[in-house]
Amino acid sequence: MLEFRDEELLASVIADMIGDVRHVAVGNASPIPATAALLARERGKGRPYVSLLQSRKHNFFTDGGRELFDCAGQGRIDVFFLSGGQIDGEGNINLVSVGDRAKPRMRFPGSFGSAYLYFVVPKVILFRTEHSRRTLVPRVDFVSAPGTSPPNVYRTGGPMALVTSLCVFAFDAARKRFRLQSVHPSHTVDEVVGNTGFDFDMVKDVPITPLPSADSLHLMRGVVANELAEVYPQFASRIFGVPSPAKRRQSGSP
Amino acid sequence: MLEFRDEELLASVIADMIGDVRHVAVGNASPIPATAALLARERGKGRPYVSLLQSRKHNFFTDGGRELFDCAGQGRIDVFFLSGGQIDGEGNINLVSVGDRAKPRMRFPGSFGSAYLYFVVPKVILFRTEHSRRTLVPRVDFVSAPGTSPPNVYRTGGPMALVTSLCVFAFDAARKRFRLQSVHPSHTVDEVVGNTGFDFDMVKDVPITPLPSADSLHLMRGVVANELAEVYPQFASRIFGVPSPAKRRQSGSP
Amino acid sequence: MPVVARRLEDALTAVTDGCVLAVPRENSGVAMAATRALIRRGIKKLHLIALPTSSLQADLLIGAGCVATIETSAVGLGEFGLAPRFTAAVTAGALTVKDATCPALHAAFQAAEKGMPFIPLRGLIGSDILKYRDDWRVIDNPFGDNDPIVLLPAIKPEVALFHAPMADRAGNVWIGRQRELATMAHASAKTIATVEKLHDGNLLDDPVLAAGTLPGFYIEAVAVAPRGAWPLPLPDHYPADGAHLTEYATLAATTDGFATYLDKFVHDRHAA
Amino acid sequence: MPVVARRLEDALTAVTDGCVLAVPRENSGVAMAATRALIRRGIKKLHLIALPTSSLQADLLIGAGCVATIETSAVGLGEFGLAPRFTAAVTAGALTVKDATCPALHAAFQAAEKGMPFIPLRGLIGSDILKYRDDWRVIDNPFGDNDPIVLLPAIKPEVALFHAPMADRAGNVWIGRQRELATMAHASAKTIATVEKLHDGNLLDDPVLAAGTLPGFYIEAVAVAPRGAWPLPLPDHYPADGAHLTEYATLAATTDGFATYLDKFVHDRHAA
Repeated sequence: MLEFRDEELLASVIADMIGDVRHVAVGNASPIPATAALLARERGKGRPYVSLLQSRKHNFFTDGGRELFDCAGQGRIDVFFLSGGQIDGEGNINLVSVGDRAKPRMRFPGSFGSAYLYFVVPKVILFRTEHSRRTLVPRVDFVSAPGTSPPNVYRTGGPMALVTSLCVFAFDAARKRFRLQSVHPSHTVDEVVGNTGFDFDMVKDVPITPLPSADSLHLMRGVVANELAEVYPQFASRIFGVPSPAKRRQSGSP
Repeated sequence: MLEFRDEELLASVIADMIGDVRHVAVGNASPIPATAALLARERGKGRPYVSLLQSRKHNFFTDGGRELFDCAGQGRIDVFFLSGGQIDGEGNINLVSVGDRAKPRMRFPGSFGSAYLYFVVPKVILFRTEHSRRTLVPRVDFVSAPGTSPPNVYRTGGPMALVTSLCVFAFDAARKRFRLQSVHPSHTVDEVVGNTGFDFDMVKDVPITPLPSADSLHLMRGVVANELAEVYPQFASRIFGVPSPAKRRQSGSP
Repeated sequence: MPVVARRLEDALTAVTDGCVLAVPRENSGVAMAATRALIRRGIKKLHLIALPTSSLQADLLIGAGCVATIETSAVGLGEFGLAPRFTAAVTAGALTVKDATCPALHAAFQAAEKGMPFIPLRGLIGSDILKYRDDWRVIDNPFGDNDPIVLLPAIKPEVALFHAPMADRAGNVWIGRQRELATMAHASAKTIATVEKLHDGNLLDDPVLAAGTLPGFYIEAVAVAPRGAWPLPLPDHYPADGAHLTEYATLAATTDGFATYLDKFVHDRHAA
Repeated sequence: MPVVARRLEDALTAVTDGCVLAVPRENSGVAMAATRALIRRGIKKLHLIALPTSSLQADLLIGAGCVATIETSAVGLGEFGLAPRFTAAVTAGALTVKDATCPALHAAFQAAEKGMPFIPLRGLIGSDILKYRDDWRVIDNPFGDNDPIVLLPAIKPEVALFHAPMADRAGNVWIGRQRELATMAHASAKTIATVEKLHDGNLLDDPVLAAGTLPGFYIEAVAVAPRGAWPLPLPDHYPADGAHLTEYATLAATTDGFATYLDKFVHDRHAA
């Protein structure tokens, strides 16, 4: 059996979810989704187009900060990643606060673009490595963006899955519930149940999350790792052993 | 008495109307309004700011064709010039067609930005040299932009005057009527009445249009003429005797 | 991924009969060489949308019988007078004109760019432009009090077509200050650009050039067409060919003269 | 006409107590030197609007007691963690936060830019963001059928403040790809820019530079502030100072530590 790291497993799983699409965008501070997107691109021989929003080089935007959202509104972003300080069983995400909103116990940075992108990006992959009853809750304290909407509300996108350090949940918008799709190797269904604050659907024999193929590992550890190092040097060094680059020359300035 | 050309008189009259404002914009193919705006700027020692939309050099726009309209919507254009294939006594202008709209007798190019700018530019000066019953009509056949609006309609701008080859009409929005403000030298009130298709108000002794001052003529024939020659070389040559420039070098290209 | 076409004609395959085609105003980079190629191909029933006006391009296409409907704020030849074929078609009742006003077209393209179904615009109320646009709506401003305001539906063309100074082999197109070309591309399903020349290297790699670049992500096809805006101007590159436009205005004043113009300047491949 | 101020402080006179102040996101050119100058002046009760998020700038101003209200989609230090003073102020109930979402702020600034009273935005329905925004409205899309859509009122700040690579003596400011800075300036009554350096000549004279230039027409004042975004990045010029931001995150975790930071890096003029 192949040796691999947890991060490689997660990236491989996410790359499989991305599927055959035109454009994947990855937000800031998301090295594992970025790895997945770049892996999908390598496997697809250049398709999908990958935008890493944290990188000047790896995105094409020239119309200011609005272009990401305009692009999504045009239907030109097929896959995006969101997370949440809290995520609940109906796919609602909370990026704002815990406790009473006027004087909350905890305050997160804020909703960013989630309240829009969750509605207009066809495949939103929720990604939260911490799998605990603190993060996966029965009901979020603040809905930054709802998991589902009434049928008359314009919505061309939404959650397709939730990937954690323990497992993969698929989201069923019609049932407004997650279904345990697979449990990562060396973890158990009981562990998932014990650490999940929300109810979810489950078949009798939950499969093990598919392991990364030799080909995927080869790509991740080679071309993908080198691309990643431009944007996530520490991650690329730690996971894939890419040597830390010398402090890069500043690109040309006028 | 000073010698001057009709064009110099009209430009001088319009420069007086512009008054103490921040920004005058002049549309395409408007050499006399452009002369007036540049004269106003010289007399105001650099104020108002003058944008000549026909000129790459004499306007600052870098946000595409929308910026003129956005700028006006922001309240950042104080004076603009409009004309009309037909203009009527209520200040309505027609830039579209004469006769039945489905199969008109005449078709003009179209309304351009008039249906917006007429509403949001505080001082719109109507300028139409042809003073005839063909152009100044009782009622326009097509309203590209109305002269007045009901009190509940958002409107921060509108017509202040109509300048023709014969006279100056001031516009009274409350009365929805023009008032004959002055008749140009060597023309008569009877001539104005005879050639105007709409009713207008008039005092008993209509003054003669104020003649351009020696200072204004000096400025127009000097610095203004030279500035104009960049944009309207034929006009500057014909009226002010500016030598036609050699075919100008194309400005730098990437 | 954008295709850098070897032949101009190959870049234009997305422009089909009946297509909703967006084109820029006369001084923003009009793809005139491409327009002549479309006329040679015999394109029909275009729904032409000018952002926000057009001149020779619309007049040629209308005269050549390629246009069923035009949405525009104006069609004219500027200092060279009225647009003769446009004027003739309208007075003959042979063309559907959706009259607009410049900022309405800019705003409606921006609505599509932003994925909004509509966008409001001040002005217009009391005009016959509004009266004849049954696709526009007036609502009472929900933030105001008895404050009517016009809502315009988003304009989502099938294809945008323009001419620009240069592109690179990744399909990035340098548009400079003509930001409406970016909006046009964002709003349109597909965008085709002709360019004066190919730029070596990637336009997005240089921050100064990148500031004026429309990314290839939005581009369907690019073709090189030197002096491809002729006889219209390309800003900062070449002015309008006034002598030619004068000749056009004279010839196009009659149907026979217009046919002569087409023979000489459109169907004669060497001239195009 | 814009003023090119000799001292940074002189350029900031339009930023007064209680001012509605617009600032850009952390990687678009944040005027940090100017921010420190405002804190030194003891500015109070700012209504801060982030386009669309903020990081160190908001956290510093909040910690120093300069902010009454903030409208933003997020305040955080990114890879350096939560924004400690923002978090402390919110959990203490000492700051009014108008939570938004990024495209809502972009759209609301564009509404002001276009002189529109409001602008629609998809999404948001069913979120608590919408629930707590009593200044937003939901209407039934007049072009749809039982199709609710959110309308956002235009955001018209009194002052916009940002940092850019360069300006010329006419007050034209080169902003490159950071087009939201142009929108911010268009939407705001007054705009103040700090820049790395002055450019000789006029930025609008060169078509390539002009494509990335915000015209001086919109600018109230410019001041030269070398490394004026430090310790935040200036795109294509310098990266974030990660070591400094780590130090900030550590110090600002406590009120005492934050006071130490202010003493050392804000009130000490040599350090600023």
